[in-house]
Amino acid sequence: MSISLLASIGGLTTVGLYLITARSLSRIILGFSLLGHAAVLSLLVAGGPPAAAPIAGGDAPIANPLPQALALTAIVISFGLTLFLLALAARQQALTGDDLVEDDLEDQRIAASSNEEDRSAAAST
Amino acid sequence: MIWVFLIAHVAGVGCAAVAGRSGIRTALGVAAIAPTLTAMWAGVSMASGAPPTTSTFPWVDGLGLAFRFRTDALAMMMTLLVCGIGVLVFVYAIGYFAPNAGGASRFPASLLAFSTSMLGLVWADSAWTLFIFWELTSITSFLLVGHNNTDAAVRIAARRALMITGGGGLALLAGLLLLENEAGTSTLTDLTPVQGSAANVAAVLVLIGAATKSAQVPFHVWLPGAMAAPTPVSAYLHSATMVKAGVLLIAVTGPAFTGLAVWKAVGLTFGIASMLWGAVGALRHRDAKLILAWGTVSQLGLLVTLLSLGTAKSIFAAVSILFAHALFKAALFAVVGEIDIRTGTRDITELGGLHRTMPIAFAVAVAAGMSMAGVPPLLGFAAKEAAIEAVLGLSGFDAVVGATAVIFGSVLTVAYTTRFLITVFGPGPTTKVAPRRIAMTIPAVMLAGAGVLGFIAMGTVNAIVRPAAIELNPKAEVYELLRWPGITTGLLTSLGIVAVGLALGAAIARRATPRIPAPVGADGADAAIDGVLKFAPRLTGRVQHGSLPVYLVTMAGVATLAALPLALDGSTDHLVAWDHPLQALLALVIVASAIAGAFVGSRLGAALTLGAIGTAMSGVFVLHGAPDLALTQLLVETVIVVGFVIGLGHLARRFPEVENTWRLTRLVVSGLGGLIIMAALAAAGADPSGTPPVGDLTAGAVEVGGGKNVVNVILTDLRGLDTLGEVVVLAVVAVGILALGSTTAREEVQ
Amino acid sequence: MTALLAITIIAPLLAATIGLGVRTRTAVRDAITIAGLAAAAGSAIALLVGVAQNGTVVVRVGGWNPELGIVLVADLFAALALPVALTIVLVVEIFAIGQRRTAWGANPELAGPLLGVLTAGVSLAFLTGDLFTLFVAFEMILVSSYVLLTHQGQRAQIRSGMTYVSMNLLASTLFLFGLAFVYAATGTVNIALLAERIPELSSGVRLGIGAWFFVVFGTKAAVFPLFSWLPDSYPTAPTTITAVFAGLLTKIGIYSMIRFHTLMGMDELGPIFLIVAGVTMIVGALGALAQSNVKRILSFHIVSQIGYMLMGLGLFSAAGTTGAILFLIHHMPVKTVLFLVGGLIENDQGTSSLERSGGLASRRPLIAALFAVPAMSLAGLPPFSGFVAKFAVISAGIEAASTPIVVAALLAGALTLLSMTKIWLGVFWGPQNEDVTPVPTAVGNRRTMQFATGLAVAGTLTISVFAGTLFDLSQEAAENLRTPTNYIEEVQS
Amino acid sequence: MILAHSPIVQLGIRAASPLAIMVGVYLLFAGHNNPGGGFAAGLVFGAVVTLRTIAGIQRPTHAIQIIAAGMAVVVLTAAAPLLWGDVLLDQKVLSFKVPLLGTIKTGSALPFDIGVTAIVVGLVLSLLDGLSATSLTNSPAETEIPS
Repeated sequence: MSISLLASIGGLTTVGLYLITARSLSRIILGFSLLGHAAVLSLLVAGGPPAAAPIAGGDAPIANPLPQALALTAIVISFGLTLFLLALAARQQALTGDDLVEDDLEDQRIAASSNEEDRSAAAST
Repeated sequence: MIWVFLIAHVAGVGCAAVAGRSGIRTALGVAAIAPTLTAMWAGVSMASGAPPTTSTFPWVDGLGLAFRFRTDALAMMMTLLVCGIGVLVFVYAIGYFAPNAGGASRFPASLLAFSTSMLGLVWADSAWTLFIFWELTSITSFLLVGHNNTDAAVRIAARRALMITGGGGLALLAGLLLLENEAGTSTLTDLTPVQGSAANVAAVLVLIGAATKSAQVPFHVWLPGAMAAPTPVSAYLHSATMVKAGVLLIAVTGPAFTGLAVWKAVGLTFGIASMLWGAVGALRHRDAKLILAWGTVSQLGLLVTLLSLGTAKSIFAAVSILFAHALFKAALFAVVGEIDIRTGTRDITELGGLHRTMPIAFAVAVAAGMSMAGVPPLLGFAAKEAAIEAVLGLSGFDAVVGATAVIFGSVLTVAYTTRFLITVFGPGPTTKVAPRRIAMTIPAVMLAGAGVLGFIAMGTVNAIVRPAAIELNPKAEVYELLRWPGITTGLLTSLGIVAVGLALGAAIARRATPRIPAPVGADGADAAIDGVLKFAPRLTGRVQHGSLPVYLVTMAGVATLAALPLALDGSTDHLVAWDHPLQALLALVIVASAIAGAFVGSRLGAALTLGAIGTAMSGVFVLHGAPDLALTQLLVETVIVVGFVIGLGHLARRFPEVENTWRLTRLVVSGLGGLIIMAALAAAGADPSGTPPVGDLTAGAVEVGGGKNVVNVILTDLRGLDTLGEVVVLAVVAVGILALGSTTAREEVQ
Repeated sequence: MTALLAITIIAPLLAATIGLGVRTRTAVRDAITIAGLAAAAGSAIALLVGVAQNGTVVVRVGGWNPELGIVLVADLFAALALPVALTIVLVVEIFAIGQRRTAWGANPELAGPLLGVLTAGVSLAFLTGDLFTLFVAFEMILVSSYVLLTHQGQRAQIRSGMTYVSMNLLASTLFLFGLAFVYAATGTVNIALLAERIPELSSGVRLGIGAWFFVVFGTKAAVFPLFSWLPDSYPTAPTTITAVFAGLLTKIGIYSMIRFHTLMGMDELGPIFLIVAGVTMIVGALGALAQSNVKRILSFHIVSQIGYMLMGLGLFSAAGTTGAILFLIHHMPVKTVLFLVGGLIENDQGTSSLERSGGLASRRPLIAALFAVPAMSLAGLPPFSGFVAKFAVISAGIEAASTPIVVAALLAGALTLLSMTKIWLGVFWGPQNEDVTPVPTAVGNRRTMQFATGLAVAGTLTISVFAGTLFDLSQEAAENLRTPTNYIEEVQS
Repeated sequence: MILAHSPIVQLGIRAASPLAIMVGVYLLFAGHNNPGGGFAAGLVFGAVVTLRTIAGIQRPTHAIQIIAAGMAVVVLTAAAPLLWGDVLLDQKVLSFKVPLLGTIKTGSALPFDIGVTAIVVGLVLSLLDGLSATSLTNSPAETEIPS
């Protein structure tokens, strides 16, 4: 296995994970694109070392075609999902004028209500 | 036969629900049919001495779950009580409810549903059959207790009852599972003594289950609250039937557990504590119904005590008292309900002089009360006498504890009975009463009359009770209930108990009870439930805080942990620096662009780095011998960048400044994640246990697939199903984008 | 027989395609959707009968051998789960036809076709004998669920949609990494071949792969601490959509886990599974108790109940796996029904908030009855299917002498009972809230909706009645999974 | 936008379109033997449509119809073998002569690939439509909502 490729995968994953944990949806989309690249590269690396393109009829030994096919499917699917995330971001922007991820209101209400109880309990003692 | 009657009951539930449309009284009448028939059948078959039958209906064989019933003497005795008293309670309820009362469909059907569950419970011959009906009685009684549910206190009481009995049900489930494991059978009549630590745990769990149902201290707290139910329910469930389920459970599992010290110790603790604390409660309260409820706790404590002692005679006594108690307690509840309806109150400080205005009720109360106190010439006397004899016949530690507790408890029983009778019916301000409702009077008279009749026809009672006791302990056949035991220690003790109890009761009755005692325990149980309800949001607020970045970091962290065993298993032999020098260069471009993309502040810049990475990726693909991937990657990248531009074109050029307090956590988790993926991939490929069939794939592609581009043949043929799924995904994405877009467009038009 | 497998995938897909083409012509679209789903469900039932009698059916898609191509494998486990899942979608589609428009009114014409795609994905996920195809099937299911959840474009939906999409997208990426690990280590993605080759790997690689896929499937299944997407997203979608999600989505995750981790012999991971299972059931149940909205309570219960299935799996015993399978089968319809009833409640009083409802039992006794049966089943009360399932799992736990998890399961049972009581007291009992003027959140034919719900309740009762047969089948399926050689031979022969 | 309604750009794009379409067709047919295939072809067609839309030559319409048609082709190709009793996605290889392109050996993979192409084109169209690419081409004065 090529350390260069492994390093690319590691780098893409690191930056991808860092970006998807951001608040801005455009960063999140970017992050998922990078993670998608990392996953595709992983599939390719898992399939073995480079060789000639898998077109039958040549003399040279060919590269393992299966991971290429899998990677192609993966690329297409992550392509589709990236586009969908873009549409979500556009919709969010139409609704709020921005593309920031919001926190869940009901969750916050529940967390807040229990905090209030804590405070009132502390006050009463 | 068992099935006929069970089905009749179930059908009755449906009919009663329908009949509710023509009023509650009609529905009650309809509901009474099945119990009447069943009671008659039980009477006839007992009189004719029909041999016991069993009947099994398989359900889940693999788990040993089946409906297995038996009609032995114990079951028939309980049938007589459940259905006989059941019929009387239905009649009583006809008087209790106004003709136009609400819940006409609900109440009779629920009551009959409860009756059905109880019937199944007493017939059960399998621990699981018993458990199934046990839980059903919890549910149906929940519905009955909560009948007047617009009242918040009623809802709380119903919830408390359900949670305590339901919780006990879970303990029972575990206990019975352990018992089945140890005993090797779930057939109750086949149980043999078990030993060992698992058996001890099982014994305690079963006792806890029984204690919750039979309202044993400290689980008794639901029973007084359950008095919020309409009185027919109290008379039926909380005196004669449901609370007896726990006692019955102790009785039928006794053969397995009697040898265990812990069984006896825990059982006696429950029993004695309940007997005494229940009696104290009955002396403290001033709501007549609550007095009876606490009296029930005490009486159930006596039953549990006697069963836990486990001698043949104490079991015989327990069965006898169980029988007598069902009759007299139902009668007493019926009287209290009548008083409640006719005077509008159950507070003993407001009641008085009812012996004049409600003479029949008075007679019933005296007859039933004397039976409860164990005064001749009533059935309760003979049963109590058997209990006294049983504890006096013990030896050693049992004798000291058992005899003291039972005698002391009996004194208190006489005392609270006396107090009840004096304060309600004795001298005092004469309370105004409404006209008599005959449907309420008849059942009360019949129930109290049964106590008298039972004493006269002691032979018949013996014919019912004795075989039942023998089912539990064959040695019980030497005992019988006696009208006159002769001058024995037992009789003298009994007389002493009555005398002391009368004096005590009369003395307490004269004292005013100024305040309503606090519901000790009930508020504790509610506080526990509320505590859980309060703890829940606190914990949930921590776990489910609603912030996506935190969720994602958590997930990345968990994944990193999961890959640890992989990464730690790595070998480095198969690693090379690069397959081709250009590869290293491209890797550098990819990583550098990625890092730039993370820190670039403008959206356009970010999109451009994405483009750069995509192009470099294509280069890697070309080097790797994957031209299809390279081509696709380039095209895809173009569309995505275009999408970025048109989709987010309205946004500000620069990313918004967001408060970012935990960038370090993100960095650490991401960095570890990247490292671990690298290490894991390297480790996974270190020593493959199989090789990809490259040659076969190529041959297959050319010969069968008819194409030279193996990747394409794989996509359209070998793995065409994947491609099918993939394009469906694209189609759905397109639909989704259009839907979101059209929503926005519509809003803009508006 | 082999055609039946294909029909369960193709029929809903075809219906979705045609439905998309004629989406504005309501009657035609509905008829076609129903026909497609009914064909799939019918085939699945026929398949179950066939598999139960004659054993596993294997289809080599395109005629390729498992080494090269994709196989579909209808073993007993798949054949058991499939009809239940497909019937659920069919019933919900009937409900959806009754519930013509939601309050937001946007794009109801898309729901049918999208449900069709989702169904095809579910069939494919159950039947596939190939790990990569499982990934594709997941994506089919997920992408239709993304669109179903967000296509009405409401703010709450977009907000929760982002959480839902992002978390699942990360999980999908992890799935791809997992596939890379597996392929690097074994050179195949065929499940039968993997069952052969993964046990030969060194223990670190083997367990690492097992743990990795636990995270991947665990996110779909919503186990602790990866469940956060579920309670945030489910309550925001319209009833019919949530009902399908609730019934199917997490169960696909747990289904995949049962298949993968038993066939690959990951028994050593048992203790970790059990710890996660215990925490999941307790945290889920407590989460449910914290909520004051029917849909949110029910959503958290999904999490809690997943814990039971995971417990059955984590015991890694024949009895445990049987329990997990039985629980899976029971839980799919019960959860769906509860959400449908939640929809009926919401339609009736204009809200599913506990604080703003009350007294429904006397006003709408039918709804109360429709709620009571599945609620008791969910709480594990006899004689309903939930009791049998819970009984199977707990008795397996006792058999394995795993005391802590049994205690956790019992405790979670009590908490579940309490939260069902909470709904009952809040919605069905008590005084009717006079302040609230019911604004129906959906317009449509109430009778159709009640009919569909009733049908589903009848379905859960049927499962209760035939629990014995289902248990026997689950047991056989579990034994098959626990002896991978059978599966391997069947696929390769 | 820079491109919007510029006659020179429009002319350029109009002229380039047929060429690009030919590239797409080539990719579609060559895919079985050389790099290419339905997906790549679809993206090339998609690029044409994108340019034409941004330049204001055409509007991105009928996306759903194209997708439904593409899906129908794909699904029916996959399911067709069931009708004559074969398994799902079974291949039928045919060879026939076409002027210009020579002998084409192809099979059910071809309609399958055509369906894929249609879906990809539909996706690009929906992207342009859903993200309202057309609004970018309009001058700000036209889209500005009077406040």
